[in-house]
Amino acid sequence: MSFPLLTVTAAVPAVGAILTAAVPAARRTAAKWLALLVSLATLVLAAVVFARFEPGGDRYQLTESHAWIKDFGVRYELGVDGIGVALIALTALLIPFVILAGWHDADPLETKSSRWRPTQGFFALILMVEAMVILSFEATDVFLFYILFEAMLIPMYFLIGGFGDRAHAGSDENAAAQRSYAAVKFLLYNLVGGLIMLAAVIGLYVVAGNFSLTEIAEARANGSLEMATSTERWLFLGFFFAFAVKAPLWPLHTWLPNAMGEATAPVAVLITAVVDKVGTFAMLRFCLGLFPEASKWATPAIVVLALISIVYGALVAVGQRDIKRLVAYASISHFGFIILGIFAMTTQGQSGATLYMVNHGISTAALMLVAGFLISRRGSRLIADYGGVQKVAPVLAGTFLIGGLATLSLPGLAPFVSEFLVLVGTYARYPVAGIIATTGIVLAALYTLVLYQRTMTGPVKEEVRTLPDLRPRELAVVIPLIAVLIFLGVFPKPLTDVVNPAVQHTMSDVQQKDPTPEVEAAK
Amino acid sequence: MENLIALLVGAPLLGAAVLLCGGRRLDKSGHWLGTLLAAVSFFIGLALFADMLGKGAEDRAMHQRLFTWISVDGFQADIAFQLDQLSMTFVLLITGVGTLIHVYSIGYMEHDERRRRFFGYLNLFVAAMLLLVLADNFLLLYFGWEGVGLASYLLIGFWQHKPTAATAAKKAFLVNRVGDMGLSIAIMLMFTTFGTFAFGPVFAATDEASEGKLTAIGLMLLLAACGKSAQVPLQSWLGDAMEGPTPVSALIHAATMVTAGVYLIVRSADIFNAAPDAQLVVTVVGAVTLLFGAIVGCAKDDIKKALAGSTMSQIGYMILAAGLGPIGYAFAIMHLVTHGFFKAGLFLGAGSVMHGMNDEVDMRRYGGLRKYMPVTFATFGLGYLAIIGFPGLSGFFSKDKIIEAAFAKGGTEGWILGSVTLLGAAITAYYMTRVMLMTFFGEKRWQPDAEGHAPHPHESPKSMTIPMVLLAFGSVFAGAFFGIGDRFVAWLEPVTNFEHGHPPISAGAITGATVAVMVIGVGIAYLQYGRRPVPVVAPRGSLLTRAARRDLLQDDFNHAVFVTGGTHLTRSLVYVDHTLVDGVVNGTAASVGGLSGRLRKLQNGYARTYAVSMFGGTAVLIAATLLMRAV
Amino acid sequence: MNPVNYLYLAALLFTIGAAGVLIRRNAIVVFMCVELMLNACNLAFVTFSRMHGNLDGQIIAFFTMVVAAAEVVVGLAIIVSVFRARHSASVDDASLMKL
Amino acid sequence: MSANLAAYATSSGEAFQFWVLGTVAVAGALATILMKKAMHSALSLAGTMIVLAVFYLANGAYFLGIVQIVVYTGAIMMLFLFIVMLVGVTAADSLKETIKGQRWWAAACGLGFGILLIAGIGQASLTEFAGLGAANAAHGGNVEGLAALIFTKYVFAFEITGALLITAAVGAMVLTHRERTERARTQRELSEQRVREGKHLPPLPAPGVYARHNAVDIAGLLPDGTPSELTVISTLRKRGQVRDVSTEAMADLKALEQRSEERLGRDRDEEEATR
Repeated sequence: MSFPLLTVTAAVPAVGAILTAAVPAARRTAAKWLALLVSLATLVLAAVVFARFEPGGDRYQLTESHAWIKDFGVRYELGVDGIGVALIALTALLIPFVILAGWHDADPLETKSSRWRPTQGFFALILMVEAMVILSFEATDVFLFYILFEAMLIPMYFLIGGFGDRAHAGSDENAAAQRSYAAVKFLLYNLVGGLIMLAAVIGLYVVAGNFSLTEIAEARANGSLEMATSTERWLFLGFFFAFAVKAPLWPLHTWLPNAMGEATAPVAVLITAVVDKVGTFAMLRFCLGLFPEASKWATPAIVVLALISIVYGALVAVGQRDIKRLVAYASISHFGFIILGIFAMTTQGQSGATLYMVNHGISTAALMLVAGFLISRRGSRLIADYGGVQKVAPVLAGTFLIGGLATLSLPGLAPFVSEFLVLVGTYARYPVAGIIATTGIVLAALYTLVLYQRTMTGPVKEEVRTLPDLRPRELAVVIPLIAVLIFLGVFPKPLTDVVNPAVQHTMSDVQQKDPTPEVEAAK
Repeated sequence: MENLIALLVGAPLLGAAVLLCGGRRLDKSGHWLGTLLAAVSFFIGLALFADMLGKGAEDRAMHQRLFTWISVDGFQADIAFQLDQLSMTFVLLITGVGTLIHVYSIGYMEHDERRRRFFGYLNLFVAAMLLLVLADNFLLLYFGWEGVGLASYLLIGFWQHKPTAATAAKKAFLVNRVGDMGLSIAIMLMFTTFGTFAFGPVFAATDEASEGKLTAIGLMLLLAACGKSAQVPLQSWLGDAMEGPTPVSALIHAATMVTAGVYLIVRSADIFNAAPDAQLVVTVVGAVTLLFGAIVGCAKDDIKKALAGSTMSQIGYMILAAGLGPIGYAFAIMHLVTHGFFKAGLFLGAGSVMHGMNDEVDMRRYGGLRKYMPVTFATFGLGYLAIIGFPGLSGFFSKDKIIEAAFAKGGTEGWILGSVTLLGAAITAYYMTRVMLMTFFGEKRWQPDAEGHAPHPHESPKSMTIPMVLLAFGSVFAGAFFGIGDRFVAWLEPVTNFEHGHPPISAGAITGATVAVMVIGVGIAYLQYGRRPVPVVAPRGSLLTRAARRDLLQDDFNHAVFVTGGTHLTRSLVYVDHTLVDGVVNGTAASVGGLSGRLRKLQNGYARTYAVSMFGGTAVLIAATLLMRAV
Repeated sequence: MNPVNYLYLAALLFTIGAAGVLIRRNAIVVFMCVELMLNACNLAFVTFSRMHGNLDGQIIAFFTMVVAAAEVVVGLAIIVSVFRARHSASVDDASLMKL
Repeated sequence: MSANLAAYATSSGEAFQFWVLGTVAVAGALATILMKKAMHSALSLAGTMIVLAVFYLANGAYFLGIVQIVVYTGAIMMLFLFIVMLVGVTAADSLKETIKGQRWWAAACGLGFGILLIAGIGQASLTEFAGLGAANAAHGGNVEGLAALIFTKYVFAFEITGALLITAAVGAMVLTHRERTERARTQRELSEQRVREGKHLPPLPAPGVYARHNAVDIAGLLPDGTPSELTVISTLRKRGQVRDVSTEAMADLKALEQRSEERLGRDRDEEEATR
């Protein structure tokens, strides 16, 4: 048996989480360094996975398969396609920066007793989330995926509810109340989604007799597994609902602004850049792979919802007064693009959507983490409390601007490539939807620049006058992210190479072909 | 030689990267580095130009392919360059004027502590603009297109501590984004129509595509051009963009970036040629903007805004010419180049005046400056003569050709367009004379400012005057050099397929009419501003004047519809999100809570009550079993 | 007579016993009613045994008796200790299960 | 009793027996749930159980019928009676319902349940009765037949029920046994405590000391004729079984006075008559 690389990739952060949690209370700094080292080790492993993945090879590679619950045909089955590889790379890349950015976020307050050790918990939870997310990108067994999809909520719940943003306008009690509201809301939304998915998972088992993604997809493709149209549609809706909550798609989005607003900036990045990607990833892999006909049936409705997400999210973002909520609504708009790309059912759209997942992760991380640095300096999340920061902290303002420009998809930065692919892919199939989605680029410019203008430019506010510029640790977070953004914006080939074959497979799953250009069609 | 093309872009890009990332160590020397790299780019451009001249007219186009940018099954975008005569013209204009303005900025920005960054932005602009004109596919062009937008944003808002500057920068970017939307839709249309968006294959396949698609592509390209080139209805940003430092106004908002729309249309000539409806719209937009900008230019008292109105109007000429098809393309570009010289010169002159006048921009507070700033006066004056089309100077050659071509369009359209261009020429003469008279002639009208600092007008340093002199040189001679013997047309012909237009009246008559209307315009202005003292406080003016001062109420319209409407929309959406979307969920939660509160009462703790429910449940089960059996 | 009548009788007794459980408050009487229900079941088992002609039904009834005996012992012990603690044998007094 | 008694064709004797004893059984069951006093309920239940024992016998379950009488009626019901007496023989239950809607729901559920159950039996096709003749005869009799099953097929269940019984017995002992948590106080300590509290120094008065009664449940009367609770043992007091005889004494006195009055009156009448 070959070396279980995928298991190890997920196991390293999991074991690291346990070790970090076990560090004694007094050795806080050691826990931080341990967590950072573990995340870097995971990054190395992810790089090995990326390197060993052959784009031209089998659809699922590095597979592992062991019996788990024999009575129900549940298997511990792992395997990665190009999409999974890209997202594992994203996750492994972001976590070290999340840890580094949150270096002081969980330092205990002086008043607590010596047995109080939040720091260890904070970093252990982050590593736990990483492990689960990576494993969920690897799982090719529906049941295994479901377990991870749900289990992820637990550490996330504690990260949101337990380690809130210290920059809060109200009193401490008020902050705690809002935080727990946000955490519970996050949990409830996702649990409802998960429960409905559970029903669909069971339904799938009843229909198909096992949980293996590959087997079911194959059986569906060669016709040995027939599904009644209505059954397929119900199962599809069950799965899709859960993923749409996680993604989040309008109108199931309202948990995200609360969660991102109340959580610390690194945790907010974890939510939107990493955990939410599981939702969109699963749409691509499970919804389209298992229920191709139903996916096609639901496409018009989903495209409409995605368009609403894009425009609505952007417009609501413009109206926000809170920096982090603004970024959250911007993310909702971007998730609209991702979902649109997936359901446009064109290679450009789906490749774009996959790239979008990666690029959005990095760009949001850059913007949100810099915003977090800014917020931690001034102790306020309100846009109105800032002004003229550019004058006192030019590097901070500059990096913030680059993050913002990435958010508005400026060519030369990574998100442009993906957004344009999504738009082209959508336009090829649904021209009207493509044009409506294009208005998103204007609105994105609007909210980004309004945010930049109100916080960074203008006369320097009195409270802002003493803000220090970025520190070396913070630069170490921001600079690599920006470098990756620029690199992938100019040379996305390493990613497209692994993603393209996977998308071809997905396209053949749903038996769709790209529309032929008019000129060739005429010939 | 082809391999040098990438260096054209690379040199200023390197400059931008070094200057922006380099930190304070470069504060002392950064401006020299920036200027040097712009100049390097210019000399590479010259070398390539020389190489190009050495070849035959038909095989002058050069290509360089660096690497694949985006490649997704059928969607292929390369980082690849194409340098043909059209691009070459732009390269020389951009790097040439760009280098001069770099030099000028050394003096102009001397006292600004963020001068290093200014030069970084300028280099970034040059790189992006070169990318725009050198791209060999529309997506890479879009890259450059957005890049210049970014540079423009950064430079307009360079003095970020001024809220007006920050707002103007944002406005410019946003309005441009609307145009960019047009460009991206155009690219999508090309992809779905042709399966590619590289210049060569697209232009080669235009015969095979339906006219409807081509018209749509053309209109979307026009939308893009309107955004970048400040054409109606997306012109509103240009006036505000004057908040940026004056060298920026000269380089970006007069000579180069704003002409990118013209480049786009001329570059896509093959598409427009096959879509007459789109061409018609292009000419209409050009004609409307031509008059619009001219009228606005007549009313502004801010010297830079008056010049901005003029820029809009002159680009209107170019767009109009570009809409005329093969009879106009070459003249559009020719006017673009000459305009690049004289308008940059005029802006630099204006900058020089402001430099000497404590950054005062109100022309009503100038007056009689010719004595204090002789070099500025001379160069500005030459630029002035060039723009109003004084016979023999460059504006005369290029504008006259456009007017001729407009008449040559033929039919009613030709007459209308011709008359509009003539009218525009008259108004141009009027407002430029007004600027000239108010600034350099008459009595001195400046006063101490609020803090008691009276301006001491003085000539600007050498680093500023030399570029002005060089540009004035260009303003005087470029037109004659290009125009006489149709040299420029012959140069561009392989790219744009020149056709001789045949105006219904003789070319001489048109030239005569042009000169005549110019004289009339100058005369009226002289009567108004030369013969009478200029009031320091602007008179109320006619309804048209007041409207023109407010950009013909276009801004008010935008504000009322988009800003106010948009604000209300976002506010109501935020409210909807909070109360309705979130409210439904919270309402569900509350009703579940209420229901469980009521259900809790059933749990009264009495074992007998629980027994009843157990018993009842059993009864229901039996009933269900029996029913199932009965069925 | 059809022996099925025994089943009707068993059902009737069972229902009466159940009703007793529901309406009586005295724990001892409730307990007696439970015994009544168990006996009704036993009767049904014995009748089934006769119906099918094998003795398994009787075995079940036998086990029921044994378990009932065990249950009575423990149950009555509980009642006694509850009575000692609360001086009441009413099942309603032991309503501590609610919040 | 012959083997065919248990067969399908029941004799008219069995039918008669069923209808008579069935009525008794139902009456007993109803009495069980309707009697106010637990003692009466227990006796009614015992009656029902004996009837059921007869029915077992009639159904061919000879062993069970005997066990029913011996174990159930004999042992279990006696246990009930003991407990009833322990907890309070005379305390009557109030049949008034205290939980709102409980009786209504109970009636509805009971009725519905009964009807459904009976309907279910009626719907089942239970016309074939094999009879136990063959089964009982296989091993030489009912008891042997049961034994053959219990010690082969059901041996595990049997062993487990044995364990259960032992557990139950131990459990009952644990539940009812009260562990002393402190040393029993000596008489000296108790008397010292009494002195310290100063409540009641002399021994408690005996019942009936100040009156003409000496039954333990009758409070002694204080000099003013009111009964003193102290004179009755606490168990009876708690159960509320103290008999108040104070009114009896007064009534007796009154009767005595009346009688003497009558006697005296008669004497006076006689005296006057002799005059």
